[in-house]
Amino acid sequence: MRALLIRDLRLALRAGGGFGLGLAFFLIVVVLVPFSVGPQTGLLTRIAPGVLWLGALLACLLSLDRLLAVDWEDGALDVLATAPLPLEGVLAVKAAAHWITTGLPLVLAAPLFGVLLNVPAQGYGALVLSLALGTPALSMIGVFGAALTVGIKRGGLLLSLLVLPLYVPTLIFGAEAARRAAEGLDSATPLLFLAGITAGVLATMPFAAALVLRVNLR
Amino acid sequence: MRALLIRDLRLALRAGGGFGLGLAFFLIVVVLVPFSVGPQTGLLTRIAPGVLWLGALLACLLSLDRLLAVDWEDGALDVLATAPLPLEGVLAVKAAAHWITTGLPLVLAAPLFGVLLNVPAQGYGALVLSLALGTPALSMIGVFGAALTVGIKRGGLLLSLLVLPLYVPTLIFGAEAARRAAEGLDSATPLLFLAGITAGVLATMPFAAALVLRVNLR
Amino acid sequence: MELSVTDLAVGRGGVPVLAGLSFAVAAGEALVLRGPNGSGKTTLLRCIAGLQEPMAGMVLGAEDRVAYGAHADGLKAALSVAENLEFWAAVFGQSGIEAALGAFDLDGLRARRAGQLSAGQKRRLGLARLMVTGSPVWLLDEPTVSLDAASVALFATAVRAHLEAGGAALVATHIDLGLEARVLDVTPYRARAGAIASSDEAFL
Amino acid sequence: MELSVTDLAVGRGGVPVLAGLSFAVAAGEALVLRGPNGSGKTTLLRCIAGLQEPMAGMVLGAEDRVAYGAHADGLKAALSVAENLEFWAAVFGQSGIEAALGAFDLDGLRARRAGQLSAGQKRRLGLARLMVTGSPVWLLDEPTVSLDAASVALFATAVRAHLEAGGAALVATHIDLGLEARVLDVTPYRARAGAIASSDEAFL
Amino acid sequence: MWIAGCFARGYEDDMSLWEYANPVKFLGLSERMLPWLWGLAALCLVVGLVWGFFFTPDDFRQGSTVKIIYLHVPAALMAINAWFMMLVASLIWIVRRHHVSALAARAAAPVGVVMTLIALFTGAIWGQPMWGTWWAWDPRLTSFLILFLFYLGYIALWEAIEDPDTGADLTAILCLVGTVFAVLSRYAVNFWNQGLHQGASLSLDKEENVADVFYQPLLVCIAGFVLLFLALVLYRTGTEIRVRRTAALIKRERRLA
Ligand code: HEM
Ligand SMILES: Nc1ncnc2c1ncn2[C@@H]1O[C@H](COP(=O)(O)OP(=O)(O)OP(=O)(O)O)[C@@H](O)[C@H]1O
Ligand SMILES: Nc1ncnc2c1ncn2[C@@H]1O[C@H](COP(=O)(O)OP(=O)(O)OP(=O)(O)O)[C@@H](O)[C@H]1O
Ligand SMILES: [Mg+2]
Ligand SMILES: [Mg+2]
Repeated sequence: MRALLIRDLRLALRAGGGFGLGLAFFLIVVVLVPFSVGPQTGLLTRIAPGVLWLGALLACLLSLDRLLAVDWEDGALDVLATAPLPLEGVLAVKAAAHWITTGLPLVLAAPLFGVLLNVPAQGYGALVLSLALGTPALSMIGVFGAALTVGIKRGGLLLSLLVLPLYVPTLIFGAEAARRAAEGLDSATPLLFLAGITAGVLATMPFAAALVLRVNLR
Repeated sequence: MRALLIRDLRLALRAGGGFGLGLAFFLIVVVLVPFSVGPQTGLLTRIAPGVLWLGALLACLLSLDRLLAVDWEDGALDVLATAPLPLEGVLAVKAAAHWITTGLPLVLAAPLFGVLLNVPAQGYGALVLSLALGTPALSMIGVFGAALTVGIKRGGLLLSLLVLPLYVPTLIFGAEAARRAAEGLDSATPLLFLAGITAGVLATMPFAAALVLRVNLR
Repeated sequence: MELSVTDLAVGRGGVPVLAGLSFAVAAGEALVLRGPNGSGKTTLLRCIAGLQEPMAGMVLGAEDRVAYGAHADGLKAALSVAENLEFWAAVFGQSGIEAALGAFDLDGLRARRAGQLSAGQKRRLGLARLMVTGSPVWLLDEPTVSLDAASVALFATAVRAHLEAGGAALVATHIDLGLEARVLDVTPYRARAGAIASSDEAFL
Repeated sequence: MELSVTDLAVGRGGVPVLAGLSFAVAAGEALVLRGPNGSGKTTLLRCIAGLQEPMAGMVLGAEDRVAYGAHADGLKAALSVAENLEFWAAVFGQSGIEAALGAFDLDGLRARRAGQLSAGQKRRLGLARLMVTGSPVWLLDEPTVSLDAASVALFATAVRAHLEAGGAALVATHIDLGLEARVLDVTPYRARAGAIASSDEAFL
Repeated sequence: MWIAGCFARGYEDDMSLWEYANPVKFLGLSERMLPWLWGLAALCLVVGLVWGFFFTPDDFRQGSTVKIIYLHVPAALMAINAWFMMLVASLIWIVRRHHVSALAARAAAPVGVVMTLIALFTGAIWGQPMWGTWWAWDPRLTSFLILFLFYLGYIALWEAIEDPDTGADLTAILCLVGTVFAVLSRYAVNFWNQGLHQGASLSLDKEENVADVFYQPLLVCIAGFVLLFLALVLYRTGTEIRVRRTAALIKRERRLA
């Protein structure tokens, strides 16, 4: 297990940047938004938390596509499936690696980007917290989607079509929490919901993903 | 050349839905935005044109990743490079195929999505026009990016990192045109700029892409 | 402690390919599978490896004891030779890759990225992977593809050592392995139409 | 109308691999390249195919006249056998794939998706691709990998037909092709360090 | 899951209901039933729609626009229930490995999509006079849009996979997981925005309810839509079975040759 984690992290690093990439993409999205919606600060401030959450979602999505496909194509998945490791564990680890390379950096850097979109001061706490609670679910759900589409070449768009609807609850509660906090309201409830969803996802999804992957392997 | 175009379209179709997928993804983005920035109609109306343009950008991006990578991995690119076709032409065709499968559907469906975000009536013309003018450039630039990163496994994020900055001018003028029209202002100037950019890109990018790809092949 | 297959039927995409296979491979023994292209060797190996369930019959003594060497080797181009081996060793709960490196003389290449190996060198690395798994049963699918004579010899000695250590090996191949072993030709077991329930015979 | 290589030096990743190669392959002639793993056969073929430029020396009579059959065959798993062939035929401005299908007896598989072929069947399809290109010079890298005896014979006859039609073939292999032809062992041409300017010797 | 499947295969024969899980038997049954279904569906729809459109008074607030309800509500109901039918079919496939149920799920999806679209469009048309906008991010509307997305994903996955059994397994699991998340999103959306859309006025609590004059023809229309849905699904399932059957026959030919 640890070996797998280390390998995935190393591969992510070797594939140019690793941690950096997620951030850079995040940054670009944040920069592009003013270009596309126009520079009025008031407007930006209002949509800032949402934009950050959307950015997190997309950064997650873009890196999902190849998550399992690579191992599938070079036959590594076959070997892993025959190895004396539970496939559920393998997939959970893959999700963890994915989160460390994309989710975690976003969580840590969120305040910085918040400044770029001038999120009001009181908003930062909830923003970071919501991302920290939400992104693990994103990664885990993403692994499920990747397992579904692993057999399909250029499944990129299909993957996102399958995964994004599953992201909706997480996104809603996460963005809601961040937004409320930014507006100075209490954001405990959405954060609780968010935590609940993440917990549920982490508990059940690995099994669903392993099930699907086994079907794809045969 | 025609054979190549047909093959790429066919492959896109086989990979589940083809044309449909780009649209579906676009739709999802449009749905996710209100979730993340909140449901206030007024706000949405103001950011609508920008959102649609961002959506187009991202739909483009997600399908780019594998555009050349697939052919690279199974050795098809090597054979194409040795075939008596100019590599520039090959890449132009690939861009065309990509546009037909992702760009074109977006252009046609944009008005529908405009309704969802209550774009004011006078905005539609310019919106569609700007997308029609802009998306070809997105595809062509994307192919260039794909050629740059073709050698790199899981280059997905890196690719977007390289490509998005190149998208900025197109995005600015495109979104600007759409936004002005939505606010009832005249949008001729940005549209002209947009057309200029696209023309330039289509004229030069194939050569740059071919150059880069040759370097990657050796 | 032996691999035994009784009355096995395997298929691909719902179509039965081989049927009525029964054989056993004792510890210290190697069995070579032969048969024309498309006769079902790979499918059989995948089934024994547990990657697909049999359509009929059963496989004994395989679960969690096999190392499967397929047409593709599951190597990461971005990792060095040593890193690749260490990873697989760790996955199978083993340690120490020196023996494997030596056996397929990869010492000189240990720091080279797997993506920068020649076809044969890649293949050697793929075979070295088997040694670090420490699994008693090796399932090999055309292991000597694109190996030169010297490397084939290395492979043969590695297999012999594995057998002497009480391991077993099941090898599908078209070419000579430089290895004396019992041969099983799968051709006679080709599944006849309707022999066993294919997944969609309900529709017939 | 012949392929000629004079004083050629080729390398990978800036490191010279082979140097001082000179040979010619006349129309109607085949040349077999031999050499241990990692000796540089693939690199040489890629260079002659024009996929990488030589570090020194020159290649004549290759540009736009070669069909390159590499370790990977450039087949699309999602397309049927026939579709794959038709595509490559069209790319090379040819038409009519029947001959190729027949020569590698793929008629029975024409409607099958390439992804659902066995290793050997895939390989046969990859070789059939050469026939539909109509290029006079074939550059083949271990063409008979994972082919059974019968298919190797098919391959040999296909090559002979190609030669009789005035074509030329350059084949790198470790195993027998069932084909009598001139053999060139590349081992003696292995590049000695510093023999030719490697791209980064400026730093030395 | 195929473990479950295998043990189910063990005693597929006894229970009589499952007789019709055999594709060929099923084809026979559906062929006998379809004409009746078509007929009844047509009857109910004609009666319900004519009654609703021409023989009900205009609403005092909404004017004649209220009559869209006769298309809108039944369509919306069916759109939702189609998904649940797919869910049940998927479960049957997972547990008992009856191909018919998997194919029925596959056949129902496009019908569900069409129903969803009808509800969306009629709703939009209705929204224009009622709320002065074609679309509002009202929870119910939004969750409907999400349902639409789930349909799309489900269909796209079916399309993308060649091997039918693999496709059946994957889509079945997707349907299960999707349902959970669809329900989750429904509540999330409610939390996110309180909307202007009607509550469940078919429910029996009297305040905010549709008057009986509108109510009875509405029920007839709903019945018509239900019958229409059944007919369409049976018909399409038959087609799917025949497609699969031809494929199987061709495969066998190839193997015999
Ligand atoms: C695009 C816009 C709309 C969509 C997607 C939509 C969707 C739905 C849905 C999903 C239902 C639930 C059916 C059920 O579960 O019972 C429904 C019922 C209903 N809708 Fe709409 N609707 C839309 C617009 C409207 C408008 C503008 C009105 C009129 C003001 C309206 C009036 C009703 C009524 C009266 C019901 C019946 C309530 C019930 O029995 O549940 N809808 N619609
Ligand atoms: N991308 C690369 N970067 C650096 N060195 C490489 C790269 N690819 C191959 N090499 C080295 O170049 C040498 C020649 O490789 P090449 O593939 O030509 O050998 P080959 O004769 O084809 O071997 P084989 O018979 O195993 O295919 C090998 O020593 C290999 O390690
Ligand atoms: N995914 C698939 N779907 C349907 N049929 C398949 C699939 N993969 C392989 N087949 C068919 O199953 C049969 C057995 O294939 P298999 O790969 O086991 O043969 P093999 O003995 O390994 O051949 P080779 O020696 O060429 O590797 C072949 O006829 C092949 O066409
Ligand atoms: Mg095989
Ligand atoms: Mg080679």
